[in-house]
Amino acid sequence: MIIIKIFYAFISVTLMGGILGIGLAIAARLLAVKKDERVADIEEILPGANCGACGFPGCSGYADGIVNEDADITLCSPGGSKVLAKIAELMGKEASDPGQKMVAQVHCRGNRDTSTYTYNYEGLNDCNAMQAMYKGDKDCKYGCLAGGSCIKVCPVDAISRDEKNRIWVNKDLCISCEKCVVVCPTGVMQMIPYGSDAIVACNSLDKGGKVKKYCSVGCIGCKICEKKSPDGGFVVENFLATIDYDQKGDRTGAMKGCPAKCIISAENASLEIKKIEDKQKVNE
Amino acid sequence: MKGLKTFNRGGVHPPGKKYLSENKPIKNAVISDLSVIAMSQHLGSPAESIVNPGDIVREGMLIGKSTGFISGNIHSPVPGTVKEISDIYLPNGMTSKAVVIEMEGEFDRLGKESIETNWEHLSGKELIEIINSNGIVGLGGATFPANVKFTLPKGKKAEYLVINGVECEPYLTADHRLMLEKADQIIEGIKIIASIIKPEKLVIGIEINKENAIESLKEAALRADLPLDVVSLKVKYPQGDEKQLLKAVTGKEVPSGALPMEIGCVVSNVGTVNAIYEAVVLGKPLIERVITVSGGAIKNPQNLKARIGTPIRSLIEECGGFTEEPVKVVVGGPMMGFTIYDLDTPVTKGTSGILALTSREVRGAAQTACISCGRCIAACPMGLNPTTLFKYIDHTEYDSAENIGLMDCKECGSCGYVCLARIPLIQGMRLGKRMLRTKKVKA
Amino acid sequence: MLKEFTKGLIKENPVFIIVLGLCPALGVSTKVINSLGMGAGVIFVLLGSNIFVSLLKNFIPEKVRIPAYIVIIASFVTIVEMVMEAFLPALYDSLGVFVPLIVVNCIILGRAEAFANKNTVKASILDALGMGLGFTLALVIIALVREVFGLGTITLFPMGSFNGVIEIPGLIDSPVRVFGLAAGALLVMGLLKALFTWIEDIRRVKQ
Amino acid sequence: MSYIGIIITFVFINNFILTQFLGLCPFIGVSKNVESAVGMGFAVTFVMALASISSWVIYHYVLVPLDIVFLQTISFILVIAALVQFVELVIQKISPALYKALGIFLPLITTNCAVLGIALINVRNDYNALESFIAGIAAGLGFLLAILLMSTIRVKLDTEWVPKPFRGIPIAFITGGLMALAFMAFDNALLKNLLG
Amino acid sequence: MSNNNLIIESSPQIKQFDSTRSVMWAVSLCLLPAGVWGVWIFGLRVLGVLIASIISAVVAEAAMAYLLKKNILNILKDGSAFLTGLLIGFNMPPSIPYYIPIVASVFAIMVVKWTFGGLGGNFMNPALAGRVFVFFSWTGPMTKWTMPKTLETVDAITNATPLGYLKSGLLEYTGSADSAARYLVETGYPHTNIDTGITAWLNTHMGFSLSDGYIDMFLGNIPGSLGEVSVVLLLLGSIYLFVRKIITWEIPVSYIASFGLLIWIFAGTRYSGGTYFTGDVLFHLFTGGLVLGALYMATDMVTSPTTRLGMIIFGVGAGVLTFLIRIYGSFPEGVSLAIILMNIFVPMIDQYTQPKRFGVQVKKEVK
Amino acid sequence: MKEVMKIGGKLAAICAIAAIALGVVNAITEPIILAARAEKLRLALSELSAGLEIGEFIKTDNESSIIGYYPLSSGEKTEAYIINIIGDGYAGDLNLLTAISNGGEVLSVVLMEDTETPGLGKEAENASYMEKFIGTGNGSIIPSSKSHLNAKDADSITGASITFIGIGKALNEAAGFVSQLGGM
Ligand SMILES: Cc1cc2nc3c(=O)[nH]c(=O)nc-3n(C[C@H](O)[C@H](O)[C@H](O)COP(=O)(O)O)c2cc1C
Ligand SMILES: Cc1cc2nc3c(=O)[nH]c(=O)nc-3n(C[C@H](O)[C@H](O)[C@H](O)COP(=O)(O)O)c2cc1C
Ligand SMILES: Cc1cc2nc3c(=O)[nH]c(=O)nc-3n(C[C@H](O)[C@H](O)[C@H](O)COP(=O)(O)O)c2cc1C
Ligand SMILES: Cc1cc2nc3c(=O)[nH]c(=O)nc-3n(C[C@H](O)[C@H](O)[C@H](O)CO)c2cc1C
Ligand code: SF4
Ligand code: SF4
Ligand code: SF4
Ligand code: SF4
Ligand code: FES
Repeated sequence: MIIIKIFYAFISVTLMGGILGIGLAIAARLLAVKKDERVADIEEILPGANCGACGFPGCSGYADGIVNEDADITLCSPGGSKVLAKIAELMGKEASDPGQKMVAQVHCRGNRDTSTYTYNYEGLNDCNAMQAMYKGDKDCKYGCLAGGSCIKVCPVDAISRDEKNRIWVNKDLCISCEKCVVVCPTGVMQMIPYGSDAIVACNSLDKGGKVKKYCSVGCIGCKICEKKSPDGGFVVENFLATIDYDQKGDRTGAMKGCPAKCIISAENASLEIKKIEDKQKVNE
Repeated sequence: MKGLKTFNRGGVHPPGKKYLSENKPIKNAVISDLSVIAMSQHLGSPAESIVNPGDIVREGMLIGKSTGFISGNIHSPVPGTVKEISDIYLPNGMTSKAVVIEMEGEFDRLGKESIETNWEHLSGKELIEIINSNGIVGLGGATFPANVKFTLPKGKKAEYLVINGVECEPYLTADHRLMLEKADQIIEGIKIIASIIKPEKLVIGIEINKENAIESLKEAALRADLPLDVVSLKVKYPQGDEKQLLKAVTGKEVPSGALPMEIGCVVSNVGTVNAIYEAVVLGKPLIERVITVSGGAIKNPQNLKARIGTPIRSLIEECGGFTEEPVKVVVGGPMMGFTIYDLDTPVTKGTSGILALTSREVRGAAQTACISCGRCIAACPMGLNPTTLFKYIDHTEYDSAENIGLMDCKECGSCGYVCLARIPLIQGMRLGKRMLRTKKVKA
Repeated sequence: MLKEFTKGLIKENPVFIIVLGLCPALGVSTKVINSLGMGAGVIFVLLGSNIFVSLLKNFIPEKVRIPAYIVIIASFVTIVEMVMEAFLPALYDSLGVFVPLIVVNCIILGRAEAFANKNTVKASILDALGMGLGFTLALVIIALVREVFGLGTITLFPMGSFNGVIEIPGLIDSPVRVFGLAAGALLVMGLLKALFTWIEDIRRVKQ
Repeated sequence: MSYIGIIITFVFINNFILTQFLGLCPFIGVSKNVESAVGMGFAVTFVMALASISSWVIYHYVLVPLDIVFLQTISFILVIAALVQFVELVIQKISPALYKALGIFLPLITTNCAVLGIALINVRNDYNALESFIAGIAAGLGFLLAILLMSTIRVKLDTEWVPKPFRGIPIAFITGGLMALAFMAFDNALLKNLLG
Repeated sequence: MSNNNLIIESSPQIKQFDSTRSVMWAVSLCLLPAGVWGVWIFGLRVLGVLIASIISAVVAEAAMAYLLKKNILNILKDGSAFLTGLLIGFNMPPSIPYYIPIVASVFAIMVVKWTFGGLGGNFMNPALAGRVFVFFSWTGPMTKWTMPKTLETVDAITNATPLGYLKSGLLEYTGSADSAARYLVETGYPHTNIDTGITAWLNTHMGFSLSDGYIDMFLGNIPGSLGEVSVVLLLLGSIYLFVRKIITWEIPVSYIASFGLLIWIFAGTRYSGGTYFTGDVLFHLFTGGLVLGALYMATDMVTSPTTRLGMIIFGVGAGVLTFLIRIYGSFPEGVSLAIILMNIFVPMIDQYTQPKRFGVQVKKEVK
Repeated sequence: MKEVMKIGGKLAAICAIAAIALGVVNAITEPIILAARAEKLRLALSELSAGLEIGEFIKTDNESSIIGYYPLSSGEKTEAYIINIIGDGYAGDLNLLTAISNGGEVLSVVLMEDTETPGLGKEAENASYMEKFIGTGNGSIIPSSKSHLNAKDADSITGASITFIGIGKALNEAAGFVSQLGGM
């Protein structure tokens, strides 16, 4: 009795398996469709969980998306970093060399405490929108408008705002996409090398006297930095100091000597960022 | 009031406040000693100044030359010396080069009898050239160079010439006064335009809150034996916009993204018509215009005929100054106008009004998140969904906004006017369009 | 090697991080004991299928890969089902239709595809244990919240004089019954997932 | 139960996702945009109908006569998996457009609890062939309804400022939870009273 | 030169009168009379329920605003949390233990509203979701009613709302009453003297042939949730909202009309011997939370469609669902479930009822 | 073709092994399962029968909700019946076994299977729940509505009245069925 049952089970399931297997094999041969090889390769790399976590219909959909629709390659959460690395290799998207990584930084520290303002702005918190209205509410027409457009576009949330409404970039999170630089209407967001130790935190091309009137932390073009740190790569042109980061000389003299205190050290910037991030465990 | 024509969807009814100035006859404004003439007073590329500091200019002399197909000529409103060429802010917040003229010497026209010339023998081409050389731009708000508008594209025929006497913006009464006081000139102007574009029908649309203007134009048309159809319209903002006006008077819709010419229509503002009359018949370039100075904080609201380049401060002073500290000074109407912070901003060709508003009129309130009340959608005359558009723009999804019609938005302000949450919807639309245009897009 | 085991517990927790195998996770997590039972079943099946798939990885033809894996998985599931029905009928009743559904639990096929068919038997075993325990852990966490609030009890195995049920004073009389229902399951899952994301975020920033 | 009854039951009252906890992974995973959700919904409906019929045949013509019902899980899933793969191949060959719309979802569905779920539930409920088929379609439509609604809500949420820890999957669960809360309005009694 | 006090803002430079804040407080204000009525007929304890639900809603709102680093004061001033708390209180039975409205408020504000980003982000009506949450959790206390002071209690069992009373007995009923209100009269459901008096007057002088009971239901002399009973006061409050255009006719009218129509057609068939087209429409309109729901809760802008057509679809959907749940379902009441069910459909409705764009001929698909 | 056969063969082989393994396990577990089920039923029946002799199960072949019955007899005389009936619950069917005397009195009721809500309808699985029904019938009405209960009992089923009504109706039907049987 038991034996017969096992026998039936054996026969029926084996038959089913055999027939279906053969059927599938035949079908696969008859109905074969050519695919982009890279799609197949990526499909191979992907975990095949078909979970849909990437937002695509299954792993093959995502593979297709990567190859044909330029989808972001970081979406597969089951696959994790290993899969990501393999896909990146296959697609020729390599992570840049950290030594030469460029990061964004805001070249302005002006805020309500240090600068004067022209009018009472009401409306959209967006730098491009503010820029369209008399170039923003600050008397300085070169500075950061603090509308936070850069914060909105940064894909990795590397940019944050402190309680004084100043904008800081966390250079460790920045992936050099330059989206913030593109969106910033005033040009105060600029790319600098990851390792740079100092930043001239001013962007104003106005004459020293005028700058002094509207901003206590603005560059007045006094050239003290050039003198105090002759190898620091400081160049003052158009009443504004800039740093040639290819020159690797010492810049501490300039930082200390700057009467406007507008040359800030990268360390200080990092400290400020840490302060913000410690506080804002949840941002909006 | 039933049976009056109007456009069918959207629109709002802000308090008109026209009584403040509608019974004040147009008065010539005092000419200020210093005139600041912006080189960008029209749609399109700015004019190029052809004078240098120290040059002596005469009233009506060409000082800025049109620089392209869509551009305009600019003339000196006063005789005097060029003091400097400087950078100034226009009321709309943009920068422009400007010629600063210190008044001195004798006026060529002011106070003198003007001579009427006969224009009927002139061809369309010649008339257009006169309009161009006198720097006439649309005075209805868009400041579109009039000569360009009247140059019909090849193969197109104008079916309608629609004159825009709607003046739907609250407070403003400049066009209203013009229609009352200069009805004959306007009729003559219409004839000039008609002889250029040869339309089948002539229509003027006027809202019913200007009944005397309707009468005055009807009579003038009768006098001049012009087959002009004076259409009374229901009061509804933004009926003055050409698309809504055409919908109201002709029943036709200008297709999305197209100009009125697409449906065989040409629209011109009554002020523009008057300026054309003055240019063609009197040979006078566009150096002055009628401006309504009004608002709750203005002591004595008036309609002033002011020279281009006059500082706004001087016009306000002429109306008795402020009765109380205004919260906003607006150039243009309250629905589409721009706020200024510097009262020395000069009048331009597009300045239709100057309003000093009190906080009671402005009715600001705390901004909150959108509560999806849908009022903006109901108010939008273009059938757009402002709240969704704004949300896309706020999330930097400009392409999605474009897909649902961002470019159709004409910034009429209806949605912002009704928004319960006080969301700066129109600013968002402008931002979105700018970002799309400059392709600085996509997070 | 040990990493293959620990990753499934937290870093690649199948339920909370990869978000797979949701149906049983939510369907049976009304009581802690059900979660434990389900977890045990899943560990067993995962172990069995991972071992066999990695053993047979060169034998199974590409074209019938999925059917073959499924047959293997289904066999283990059926074994679990029959054994559970025979020896733990009460548990079998309360797990209901979810026992046979282990077959299609995305985790198991997912691990077969993603791991076992590429790795050695030993690694596959560790992976299975880690993933299985991670799954169980997640189920127990969800069940704890749901049972404490939804029933006012914590049900464990009866042992000796202890009948297996801990009653939560205050909640036992008027529990928040929704937690025991479908809606509650989804809500708890969402809130827990948010909590973990939040903790993860803080940890990332702290680093 | 009448056919209408079966449909109402599986679409509303015992909605697979919102009350039965079946098919949650794709419900959460593939509901980020409307098109994918609809595609998935239709694919699931199709496969469920297929699964219902094929499992009914196997159950009644193989398993019961041979008294090997204990093999139902393995034989159902084997047949379903193979059929799905077969259908996928066919669609891919004959209609690339349909494949793009539906086919790419098919492999996902093999590992979807809902499909095996409907096969087992049909057996439990002792449905005949037509009833099974209708139940399969109805359960699929229930899935479609839920995932479609979910996707429209999630699209709306894309432009709301959802707090960071909730963005993405957590808020999807909470949305699902609230939907399930509302779906409790549909209960058995409603159906019984309605259909007399 | 410049004037630093002038505001620089984008057009339009003037705004209409209402704002989110004024609208929320106006709605709260209009609910007040019905609340006062509730306190009066159910006793002072009810005030405690209202205070508990409002305070817990406001505190929950403040807590979330604090956690998410928003300006707490500004957020509280908008009044939406107050209103949500108030409405939750309105939807509670008078005898409810205090912890239930508190849980409802906290769930409504924290989970239903703030996990979606606070005001405007939620897709489901917070107050109703909160109510449904506690209803399913504590069905017993949530369906335990108190007789109003104005009504003499006959015995414990008739401590039921007219709807519940009808539902629990109707199927066995074989008497001769041909409408719900008559059924109540016949089976001894209590009425006030005011009701009897006014009904008699109406019947003799105005030519009506009403049965007893309607007046009680209209005035609010019946057991029920503490804020829903007084139909007349709710209507009065809503007149102000209609006049101020804070709520518009689309949702309430389509909701009530579709519901009433279905009741009229089908409700009669639910008892033995009943026929089509005999449903007791007035009874169903005056009882339960229909008026409160249709006027104050279905109209919540955040969770209802934005276009006119959408609103009508929403209202009709809610009407149909309320009818189904009330007449065929196992719960005596259907309003809250019907509204939150329709809330789920709102994004979809919105998607398919976009306005016709000016100058666009073929409606392009909106994404 | 050979390739194809090989693929099919391999899948068949895996299936074969699986089937045999399952067959063996089944051979071990099936008797245990069956025995357990039978035991559960036997326990329930013996409790219901109250010492009477349980007859053969008789299936009813019509479409009614009564699945079948066991006659209960002492000696020759059939004194009562155990009826297996399906009632309508809140969340689905209620599978009930009830012993009803020839006179129509409900002697005992057991809820065998149900899908009711824990804490509400599921309370009916407890023996104490059914006390409201026991002894009713034969002369008095079997309660099937809240109005048939006293205030205390009515209160105790608040929130679960649908389950209660479902059971009550099923019992009434069962009693009717018994009186038919008696009449036969
Ligand atoms: C919202 C809006 C409102 C407008 N209102 C008026 C108006 O009241 N009167 C007017 O003449 N033009 C108004 N315009 C400008 C017209 O659309 C159109 O540009 C003008 O009538 C064309 O005449 P013009 O070129 O002579 O100025 C408005 C435009 C917009 C966008
Ligand atoms: C019972 C009640 C309580 C109110 N409480 C407040 C309050 O706490 N804060 C507030 O801003 N307005 C409150 N108001 C409304 C205000 O009187 C006023 O209508 C509202 O603040 C208008 O705000 P707005 O001037 O900013 O438009 C309340 C109104 C009522 C009826
Ligand atoms: C989550 C939930 C579960 C329920 N479960 C049951 C149940 O198991 N049995 C039942 O009769 N009613 C159940 N109900 C229905 C209601 O409790 C009942 O129909 C309704 O409240 C009638 O009230 P009453 O029992 O006080 O007359 C349930 C309701 C909910 C919300
Ligand atoms: C007319 C109107 C009705 C409202 N109805 C409700 C309601 O039923 N429930 C609620 O929680 N909030 C209501 N609100 C308040 C507010 O819209 C609600 O809290 C939001 O859903 C929160 O995002 C209402 C507001 C208005 C203006
Ligand atoms: S850096 Fe640029 S984009 Fe960022 S806030 Fe400042 S002005 Fe705006
Ligand atoms: S937007 Fe790009 S470049 Fe700018 S901070 Fe973020 S990651 Fe860096
Ligand atoms: S501003 Fe644009 S979106 Fe707003 S109402 Fe006007 S046309 Fe519509
Ligand atoms: S009017 Fe304002 S609050 Fe209302 S929907 Fe539009 S944007 Fe939102
Ligand atoms: S576990 Fe059910 S679909 Fe994933």
